[in-house]
Amino acid sequence: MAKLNMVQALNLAMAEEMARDRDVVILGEDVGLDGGVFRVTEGLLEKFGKERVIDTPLAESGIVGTAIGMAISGLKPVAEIQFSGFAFLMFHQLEGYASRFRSRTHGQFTVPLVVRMPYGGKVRALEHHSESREASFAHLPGLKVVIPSSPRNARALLLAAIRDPDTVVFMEPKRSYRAFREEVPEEEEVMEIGKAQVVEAGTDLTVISWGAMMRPTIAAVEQVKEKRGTSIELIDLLTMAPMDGATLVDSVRKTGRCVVVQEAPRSCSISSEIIARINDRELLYLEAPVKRVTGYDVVTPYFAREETYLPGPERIVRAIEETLDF
Amino acid sequence: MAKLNMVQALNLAMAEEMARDRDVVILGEDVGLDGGVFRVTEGLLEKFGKERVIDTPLAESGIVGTAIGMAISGLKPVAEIQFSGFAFLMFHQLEGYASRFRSRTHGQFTVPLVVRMPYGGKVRALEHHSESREASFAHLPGLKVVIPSSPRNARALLLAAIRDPDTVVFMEPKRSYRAFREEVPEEEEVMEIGKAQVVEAGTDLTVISWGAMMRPTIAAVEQVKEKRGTSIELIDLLTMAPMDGATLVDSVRKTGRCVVVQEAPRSCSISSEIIARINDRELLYLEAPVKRVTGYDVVTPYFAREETYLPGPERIVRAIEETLDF
Amino acid sequence: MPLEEIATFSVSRLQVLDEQGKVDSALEPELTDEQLMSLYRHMVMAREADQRMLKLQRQGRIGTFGPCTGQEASICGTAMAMGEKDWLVGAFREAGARMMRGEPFLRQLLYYNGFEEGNYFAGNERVTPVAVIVAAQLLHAVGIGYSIKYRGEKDTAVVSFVGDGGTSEGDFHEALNFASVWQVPVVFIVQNNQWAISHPRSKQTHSKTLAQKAIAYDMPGIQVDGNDVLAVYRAVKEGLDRAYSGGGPSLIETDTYRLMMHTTADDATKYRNEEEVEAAWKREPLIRFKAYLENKGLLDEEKQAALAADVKAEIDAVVKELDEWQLQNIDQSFEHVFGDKHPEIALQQAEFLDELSREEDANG
Amino acid sequence: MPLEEIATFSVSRLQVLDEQGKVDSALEPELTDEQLMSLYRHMVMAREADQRMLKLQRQGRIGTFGPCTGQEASICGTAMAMGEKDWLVGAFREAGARMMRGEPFLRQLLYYNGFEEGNYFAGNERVTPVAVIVAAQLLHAVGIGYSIKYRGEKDTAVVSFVGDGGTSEGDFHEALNFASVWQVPVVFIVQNNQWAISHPRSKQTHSKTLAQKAIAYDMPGIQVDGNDVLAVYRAVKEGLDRAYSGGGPSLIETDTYRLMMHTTADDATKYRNEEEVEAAWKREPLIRFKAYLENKGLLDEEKQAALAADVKAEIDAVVKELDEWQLQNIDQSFEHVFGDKHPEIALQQAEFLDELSREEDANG
Ligand SMILES: Cc1ncc(C[n+]2csc(CCOP(=O)(O)OP(=O)(O)O)c2C)c(N)n1
Ligand SMILES: Cc1ncc(C[n+]2csc(CCOP(=O)(O)OP(=O)(O)O)c2C)c(N)n1
Ligand SMILES: [Mg+2]
Ligand SMILES: [Mg+2]
Repeated sequence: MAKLNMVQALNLAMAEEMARDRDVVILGEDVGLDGGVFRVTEGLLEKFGKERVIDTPLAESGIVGTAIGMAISGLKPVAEIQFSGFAFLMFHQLEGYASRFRSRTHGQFTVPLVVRMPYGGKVRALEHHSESREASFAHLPGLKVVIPSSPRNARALLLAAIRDPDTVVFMEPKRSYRAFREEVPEEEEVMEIGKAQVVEAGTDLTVISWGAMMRPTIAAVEQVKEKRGTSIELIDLLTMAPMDGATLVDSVRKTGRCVVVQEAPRSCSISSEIIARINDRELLYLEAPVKRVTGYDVVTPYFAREETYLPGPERIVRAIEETLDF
Repeated sequence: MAKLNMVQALNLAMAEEMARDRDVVILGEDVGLDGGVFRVTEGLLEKFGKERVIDTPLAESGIVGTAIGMAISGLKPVAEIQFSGFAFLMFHQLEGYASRFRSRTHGQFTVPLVVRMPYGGKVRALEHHSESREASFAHLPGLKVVIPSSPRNARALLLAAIRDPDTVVFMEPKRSYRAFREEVPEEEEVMEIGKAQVVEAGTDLTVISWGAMMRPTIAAVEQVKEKRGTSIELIDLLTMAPMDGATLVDSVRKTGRCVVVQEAPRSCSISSEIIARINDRELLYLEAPVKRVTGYDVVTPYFAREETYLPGPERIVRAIEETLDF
Repeated sequence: MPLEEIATFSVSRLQVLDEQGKVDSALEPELTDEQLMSLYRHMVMAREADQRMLKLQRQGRIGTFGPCTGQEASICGTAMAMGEKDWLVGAFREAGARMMRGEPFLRQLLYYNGFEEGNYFAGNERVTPVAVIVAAQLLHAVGIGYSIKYRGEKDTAVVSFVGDGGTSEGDFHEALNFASVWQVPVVFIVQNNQWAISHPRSKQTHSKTLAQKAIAYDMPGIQVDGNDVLAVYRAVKEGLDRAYSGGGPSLIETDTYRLMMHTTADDATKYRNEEEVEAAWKREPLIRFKAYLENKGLLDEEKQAALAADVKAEIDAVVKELDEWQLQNIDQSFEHVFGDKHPEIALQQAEFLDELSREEDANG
Repeated sequence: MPLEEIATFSVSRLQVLDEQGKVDSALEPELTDEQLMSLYRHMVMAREADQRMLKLQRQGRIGTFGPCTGQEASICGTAMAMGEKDWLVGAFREAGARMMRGEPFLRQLLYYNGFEEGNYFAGNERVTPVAVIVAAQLLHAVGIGYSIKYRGEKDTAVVSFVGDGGTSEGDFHEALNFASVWQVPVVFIVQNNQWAISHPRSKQTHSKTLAQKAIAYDMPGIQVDGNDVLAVYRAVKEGLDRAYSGGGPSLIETDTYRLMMHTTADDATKYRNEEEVEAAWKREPLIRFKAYLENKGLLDEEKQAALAADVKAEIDAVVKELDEWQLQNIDQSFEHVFGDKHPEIALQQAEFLDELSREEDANG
């Protein structure tokens, strides 16, 4: 066991899988010589050569479009989009092809592709480097959307994503890249995509979050537990799509109260869908409205105004308490 | 008063506004000589000349990107994307620029742009010609998203969209283009963007829909009223974003029951957001879960399998009855 | 060096058969009589299939499609040049080439009748389905080219089609750039049929030729008379040989004409005049190839009649198959969202089937 | 016609000042002594502002930014050629040009300190903010060009910047194509600084020059020595004159070098070697322009010292302003989502302000 940060854990997953499977190749801007602008692919060029770690020209549709071609012809590409803010330049390739090849050919052609991208705010970055747009991907049928929250699950989910028979949009909370370390088992560990994880069981209230919001959420949960002795069930969503409705609904059936914490703007988001699924299946068990702590429906502000825009532990604590006291 | 179909009504709105305001220009693929593949811009080239009705090269980012440039320099472009399925080739221009110029410059630069696009299924069309992706736009802060449902509101909303100070994504239910005619007043009529319309007041249950789904929804509502004498409040959403939460919530507060009918897939959709807003504000008034009648979270099937995929009156009737009987 | 010319470029145009079918023997490709006659039959089949589909569409027996009449030389000449292991990454107006690569005509009819079943057939691992989003498929071709190079597959390349309109899309540019940077074995065929729906070639781009767009990538590019099947064959063969031998990608502009409407939903009389179309019919590719075959003594009236009857019989048989086709597995959409079915998709599938059965109960 | 050359093209390179500052008098632009000295001061200001920002960034007083050191000729030479009414649609590495078009240095510091206030200033109707999404802004430039042409505005054009990396994006292609089809008054400046973060020019595209990409659109294109401010000025002036007189768009590749890191978040030693950078420092644009001015008797040690002191004082004053800057209107994001405030945005604004005040209560 080694204590790794998320950058190292992601790097480990790719190195492992590339060593195991020669069909796995990496492509993207600055992923080779530079090791990625966040160093996630560091050292892989040296280890696996430039045929397998491909520094591409600067063109996102080019990266994902060619990766789709690689995938339908037997490779397992792991494409990097340098920041999720630039994913929209290749959105038609995901919406029109990666998500559909299987369905439109009833399985004759498939696209085992991973599209990695750092997302999210609070790193004092320039415009388009701070957004949280997982819902844009999650709304598209035929795409899997995964967001890890810690080094260990990052490694285990990235392994799963590379082995997955379909396209996985793998969004990495850049704010958590180097924020903390965690024991990552030496032996291979693969988590199932499509499942949420009950991080901590509880009976009085369910808190659901994912990605970079897990850390302030955990802090908030700890505060409330300490202060009020409440028993809180904490769920890490991990897969945005297809969403693990059962785990969420089972929890809320038990607790009757729920808070969802997300970084993204509110409208038509993952939190909307969580509430809708609870409504669809277990509305009557609710003892209080599901409370949302989210980004607002405004253009993501530049970093001088970001701190107050993003949900922090205080807001989450208040939401939990309000929901308990409802 | 003249009885117009939706194509004629949209054409009228553009002709009126172009006559009134020389800053209004139209651009897109085949919008000029051909009058648009659905004839929505028919005759405008002849009337206003090729400087104002611009047949562009085949490139969606080109169309919307240049339209943004026109808009920040004082024109009021109305861009057409031939089918909404091709909107994803210019998604970054909307996400990155049209929706943000005002916010990032605190109003110094603005983008008074309309992006028209036919959307939706059941016209026996090829792949990428049948999707309903309004949520993809509605999730993006800074964009207005409007969907008319009838000739009259199509004309009144398109006028409003062209005069709007910001970018409006204007999605036209192509299945309704020539499906029926309606009296459209000769004098100018402008509807407010951002407001839902209570089409029919009622007390027992609220039904919310929009666009092409309004017609089967109306049929279903009529059936239930006839059969059971129920008093149903029918709401036409009209603006997807920013969503008129107040009108929806006020209605559900009154009726306690609600059915949402949409053509789009379910996850992270407009229906999710409607349910979430009801949850956020008026959960306790609900006497039954909000029932969703939607497309499924699968890749839109080709037209041989489309009929059963799309919500029709029978499914809507069942949903209403189930919700009444809950 | 003040103002110095640092690079020069040129674009050439290839013609092997002139409009009368006279061959330039120095450029005449080496094709056996059987090959020539087989190529001719494919072109006739493409033409006749198109015409039958137009009828079927008018009768409501299939949906909208885009005829390829006039482009048979560009389409079939390309396929004729392809080797066994090559990939075909087409757009939506190359029916003849698809059939030459093994796609049964029935599949095409199914596709245009709204069945996903029309997108695949036994043995189509190397023929990708119709691609509607203009130019996006070119990038898939480049990615496949990368796989071929990565694996060191011998005598294998990718042929990818796009239209004159498609050259305006950003993906066209990105595809050509990636292909040339990677030096992958891809031959790009730009079918310049002079129109993108109602938009004429002259307004699609300001350049005099489409072939010269290759210069932007220092990629070999050539314009060929796209109504001359031998010229198309020759140019594509050259491109493929270059690709097989590690010489990287090529661009071929086939200068041809879309003789029919854009698709059956289109009315071309709205935007182009009859004279232009009539003049184009005089240059259509079957005339001159037929003359060439007659000159060579391979074709006469009798043989022509036999071939026509044969093609008609083949088409008749397929249309019969189409009429017998039944919609099965109505819930296929749920079966193929992912390779592994997710419980929530299964829930929705159950819901879908339940709705269906309730509808059947209500209606029956 | 069998195989016939149907078009030929060439690309030229322009240099006016050689590396020693020797001028080619036939090409020397007509600039007054005042103009020359003003241009020189702007270049020095760009360099010094950059160096100061590096310090501020290292001290945590501003955030990440991309230095333009080495590109002053390309940037300031371009701005020098612009007319009063021209638009500037930049990318993110043209600080010097922005300042020459009226953008106060303070605004730039604010921008890089995470304030939207850095994106606008009084009188910037014709200077668009920093554009981060590579190449997307080129299309805005073309649309503005359309407005100018539509309105018949005289002596007005658009100058738009992009990098060598940016030429690979689809939007670059679409912008050049639209511009040439529409023949709008736009001058595209491709700053070829040899690197796109870690990706060298040679692997960005397979073409020998970036200027030749103009051939794809039959657009005038030229490569200039991008470290020679007089060559840049001359070429841009020519492009603008062509634009003013209805001659349509042009492409100018300025062949220069990024002497510093990509941004302050980047470590360039990871991917390029010191010798290359050292060699590039020998060709940097201030050296030769200074030599030219000295030869002309416009500059000597004393004047240089005075100018340096002057520039330093200007920068010091601005940095002081920056230190005094206060965050105001924390809820601006809610004020400018739309031109007309929607009730639901107002609700969220109220919620936001409520959260804030509760936080302040809790903390204070
Ligand atoms: C990205 C995209 N935009 C628009 C369309 C609608 N459309 C279908 S075919 C076509 C014209 C294509 O012209 P061209 O590339 O010349 O091919 P051709 O139809 O002539 O074979 C258009 C605009 C599309 N399918 N995809
Ligand atoms: C669409 C997009 N993709 C990726 C990035 C990340 N990025 C910022 S600058 C840059 C390199 C740009 O290179 P070049 O165009 O040569 O400009 P330079 O930085 O050299 O001035 C990259 C990849 C971006 N900003 N936008
Ligand atoms: Mg065409
Ligand atoms: Mg560069």
